[in-house]
Amino acid sequence: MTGPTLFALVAAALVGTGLYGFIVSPSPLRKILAFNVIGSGVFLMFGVIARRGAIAGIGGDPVPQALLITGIVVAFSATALAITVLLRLAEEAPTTTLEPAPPRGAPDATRTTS
Amino acid sequence: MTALLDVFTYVAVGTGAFFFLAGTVGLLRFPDALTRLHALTKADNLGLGLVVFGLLPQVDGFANGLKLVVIWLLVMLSSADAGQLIARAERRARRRDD
Amino acid sequence: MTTPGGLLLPLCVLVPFVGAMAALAIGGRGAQRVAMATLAAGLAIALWNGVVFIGSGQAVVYVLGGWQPPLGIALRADGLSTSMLVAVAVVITGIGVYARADFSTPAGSSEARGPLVYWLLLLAVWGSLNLVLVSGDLFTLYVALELLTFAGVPLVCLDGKGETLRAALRYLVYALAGSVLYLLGAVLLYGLCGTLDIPLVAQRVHASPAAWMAIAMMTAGLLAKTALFPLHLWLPPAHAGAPPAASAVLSALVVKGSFFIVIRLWFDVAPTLPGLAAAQILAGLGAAAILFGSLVALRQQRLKLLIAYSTLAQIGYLFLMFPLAFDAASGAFVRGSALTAGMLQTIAHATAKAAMFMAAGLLYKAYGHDRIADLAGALRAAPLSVLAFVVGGVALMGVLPSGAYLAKKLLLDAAGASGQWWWEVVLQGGGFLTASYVVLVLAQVTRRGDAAAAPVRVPRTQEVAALALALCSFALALAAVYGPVSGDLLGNPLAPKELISTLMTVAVGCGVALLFARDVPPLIPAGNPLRAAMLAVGGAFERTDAALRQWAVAGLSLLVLAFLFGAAMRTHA
Amino acid sequence: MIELFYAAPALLILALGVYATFARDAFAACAGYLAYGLLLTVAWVQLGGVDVALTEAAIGGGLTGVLLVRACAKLPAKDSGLRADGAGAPIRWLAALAAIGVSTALAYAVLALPVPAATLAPEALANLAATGVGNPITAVLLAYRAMDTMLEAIVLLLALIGIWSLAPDRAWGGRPGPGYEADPHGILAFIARVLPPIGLVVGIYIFWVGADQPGGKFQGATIVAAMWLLTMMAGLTDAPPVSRRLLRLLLVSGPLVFVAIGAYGAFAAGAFLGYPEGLAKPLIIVIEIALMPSLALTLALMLAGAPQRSAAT
Repeated sequence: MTGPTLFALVAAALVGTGLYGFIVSPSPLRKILAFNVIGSGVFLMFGVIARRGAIAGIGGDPVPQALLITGIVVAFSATALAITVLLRLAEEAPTTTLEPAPPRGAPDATRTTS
Repeated sequence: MTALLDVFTYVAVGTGAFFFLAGTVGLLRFPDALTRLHALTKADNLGLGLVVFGLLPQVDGFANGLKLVVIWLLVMLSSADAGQLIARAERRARRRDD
Repeated sequence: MTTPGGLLLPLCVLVPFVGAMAALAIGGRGAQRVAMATLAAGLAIALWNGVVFIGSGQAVVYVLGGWQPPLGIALRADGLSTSMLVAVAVVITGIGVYARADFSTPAGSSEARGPLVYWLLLLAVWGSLNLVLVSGDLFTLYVALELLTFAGVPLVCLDGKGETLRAALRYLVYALAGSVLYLLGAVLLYGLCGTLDIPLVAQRVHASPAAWMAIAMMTAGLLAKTALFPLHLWLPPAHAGAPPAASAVLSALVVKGSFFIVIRLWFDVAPTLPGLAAAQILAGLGAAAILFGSLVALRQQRLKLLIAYSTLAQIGYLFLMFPLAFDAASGAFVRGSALTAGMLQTIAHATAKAAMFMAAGLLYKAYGHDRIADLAGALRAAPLSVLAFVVGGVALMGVLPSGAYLAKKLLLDAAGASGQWWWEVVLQGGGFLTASYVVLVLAQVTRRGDAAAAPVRVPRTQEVAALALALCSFALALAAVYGPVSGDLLGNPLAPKELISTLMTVAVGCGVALLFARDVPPLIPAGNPLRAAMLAVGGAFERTDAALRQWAVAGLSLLVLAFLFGAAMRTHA
Repeated sequence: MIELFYAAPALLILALGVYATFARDAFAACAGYLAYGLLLTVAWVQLGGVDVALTEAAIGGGLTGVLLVRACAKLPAKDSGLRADGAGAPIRWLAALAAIGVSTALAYAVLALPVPAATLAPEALANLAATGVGNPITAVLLAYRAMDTMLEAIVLLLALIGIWSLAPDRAWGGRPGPGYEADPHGILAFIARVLPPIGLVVGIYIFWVGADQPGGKFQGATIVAAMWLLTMMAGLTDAPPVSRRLLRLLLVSGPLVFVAIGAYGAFAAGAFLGYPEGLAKPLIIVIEIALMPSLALTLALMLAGAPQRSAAT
């Protein structure tokens, strides 16, 4: 197995790992962290694709490498915004859960007679 | 001459790597924050110093060699400071616990 | 490759952004003035672009920096983009006029947070949407998607309260998963095709695991951002909690950005890959969205939540066109009357939904609340606001010659022609369900009011702005008839056949509202077994909706959908 | 031997990624993520992307890691754990199944990509002379796909506006962040005095060589931003109030100069974002010099957070 192939497998595994964490972890902070793991898996995949496109003289296809730089910066912006919203939420509300409020609990019939 | 320099590089980098290993083992095995810190900063300073020292003969050009040394100095500076800060936080935490 | 008038494309993207930056630098009251000037300039550019497109009849193209794709990036505006550019400009301008009263810097302070941020974000949403519309490159589209999210999320929590912050965070984090899946797809397509330029990818892409995976992931990610059922966990609280001038932007426009990219993907990037089965899944989700969105809307106490659930249902409506646009002979999605109908519906919903949220905001302002049950007398107190709401609602029902009416006709024809009768049922049923919640609100606001709860007067310009946007939905029908749609479709609305159809839609809507709505006036006694059963059914829908909006369930649904699309494509090939 | 050099970081990255996702303790997870980011840097070097490695170290691992760790410290423990009221067992199993499915499909799809690989590297190199720069990645970022870079600068600015928009109304116009106080003779203050001059030189160096060698404005700007943040945390400087006109002008000046030079291209070179012949390199350098302070300010202020204190304090 060559190096880039190994990194491709690792990237695929990271995407899966991050997705699992993103779905099941209840804390928003851990979801944001998991998003970063998915993101870095995707970036790594792009890096492998850039490496596959290497020609004599350069280590990889410069187009994906340049896009990776943009991608990393965009992912950082997303994380910064998300973390700031999270910190503000923690200040303003008793919990930071992202679960929906339960539907109105009372039995249907009693409400409509009023 | 080059062969001799290569041997020197192997020995120095190998020794540096050993210090890193020792430092990592210390980090994992030592009982509390202060002793772990001790292990870690030793690995940083000494291990990295030896690696840099060993690599110097392999570098082409004075400027690149200088960069390596500067990197070592910067890492020493930052690890010493980080070590201090962590140790202070630890001491404060211990005082609170008492 | 650059066509005449191409320079308008970078202009329509950058003018809003430059306006936003200038507004930030100037700050305070000056920011609002800059925003107003930018709105005027942007509207002019969009209209000019429309004129150029109609004049040449060809897609407008601009090659940035002179670097031809695949190495460089080109901006393109075809008929779809051009019509959306104009629609977005009109809706943004309408919202901008409306928002002046709500977001002006208060006297006595040089700058206030809410107003400044609102104007900056409004312009940013506009620039991002224009970028989505004209971008000809899959990675630039990714940046556009992220820009749109970053501009949209802070609009949700402008009031800074705990619950809206929660809604904003839920929206942001879920949307981020959507964009990362989109990016994954783009990465795979680059690996496959060695380019990200849409026409070149379309030439080079072929049925292969990477292509299936890419299209499946990108579609699922975009659906999460569009909030198609069952990926809608974030939409109701976010759209209902934002200030009305922000809800209007979010509900009318922001969700359309990702929807538009789905169209690009399925019609332009890889028209032969998805196949009919995947389109049926998409439309099936749309049908479920209509059912869930409408029935849960009927159970809401608050007007803004009702409208938010209506958005959920209307988003479902947009996806019904996919199986109808599939050409069995070529095995591809083709641009035809079904796609035209989809775009008409998109634009009609944009204008109508903006108007409905704006009207709801005015009612909130007049009464200090938006509890539907306590809005009695609103018709007399704020007639123009109520009119704007109802006109918007009627436009969505598709009964009178509005954009949605034409769209429905075209889709019904396409469904009939391709023998997919079940979509005819859904299309008609969708109209009934839309009628039901419009009628429900109408019934409440026309009741005689309580004199004690005298509402506050609302600014006339705001009412006019809302009404004007609602009426745009009808103007759209005229525009479409002079444009891409055959004029025969626009019958006399008072002809007996049309009148009967209109009356039937309203009548069935009334029936649905009476049976399913939770807080209607007690026309049917609660003891009535049919009513009790329907209430129970409605309750079951509401609970299912709540269960599907659990984070883990919605996250799982995202992946399951991606798998379904992938599997459908695999079988198609 | 070569294989081992690939395999060791690759497997460590995977292990740390799993650790950062699953660790019980949120702080441990965030710390794991920091190490993960650093190791990814090694991966980028091995994949031939030194520019990406620098970005990863500075932004992907560095700044993101700082954000996560600090959020951990600020959030109450109950909000950051892994298993509080998490999904039920069936959902977890299904999620695991789906995640494994995605990974498998993805691995399969990537390994089935065509050989020889599709690449734009020959085109990128062939046109390099016309741009005047020596680093093909800089050519992509500032010539071939300059629009993406312009939009990226706008993304950062927009994210900063979003962050500022979260300020409580009373704090609008005020200074971001909590306002740090540290012992003026302490070790933090010491390093905050010693390091910034060096960091500034390094940041500007990395920025300057970017035209022809690995490096560039984002990486350089991050280092400069980090130095400023260091002095803030040591209480030596304070974040400026967001109402300050000069600050806002500096923030928008970089992107606006970029747009202006792009517009100049529309007249002088026949295309928006085009460069007249022979002027490509100087104009690229002007853009980069204009962007650098804007980016450094934006990045630092994004970390500083929403305004929390009135301008007076």
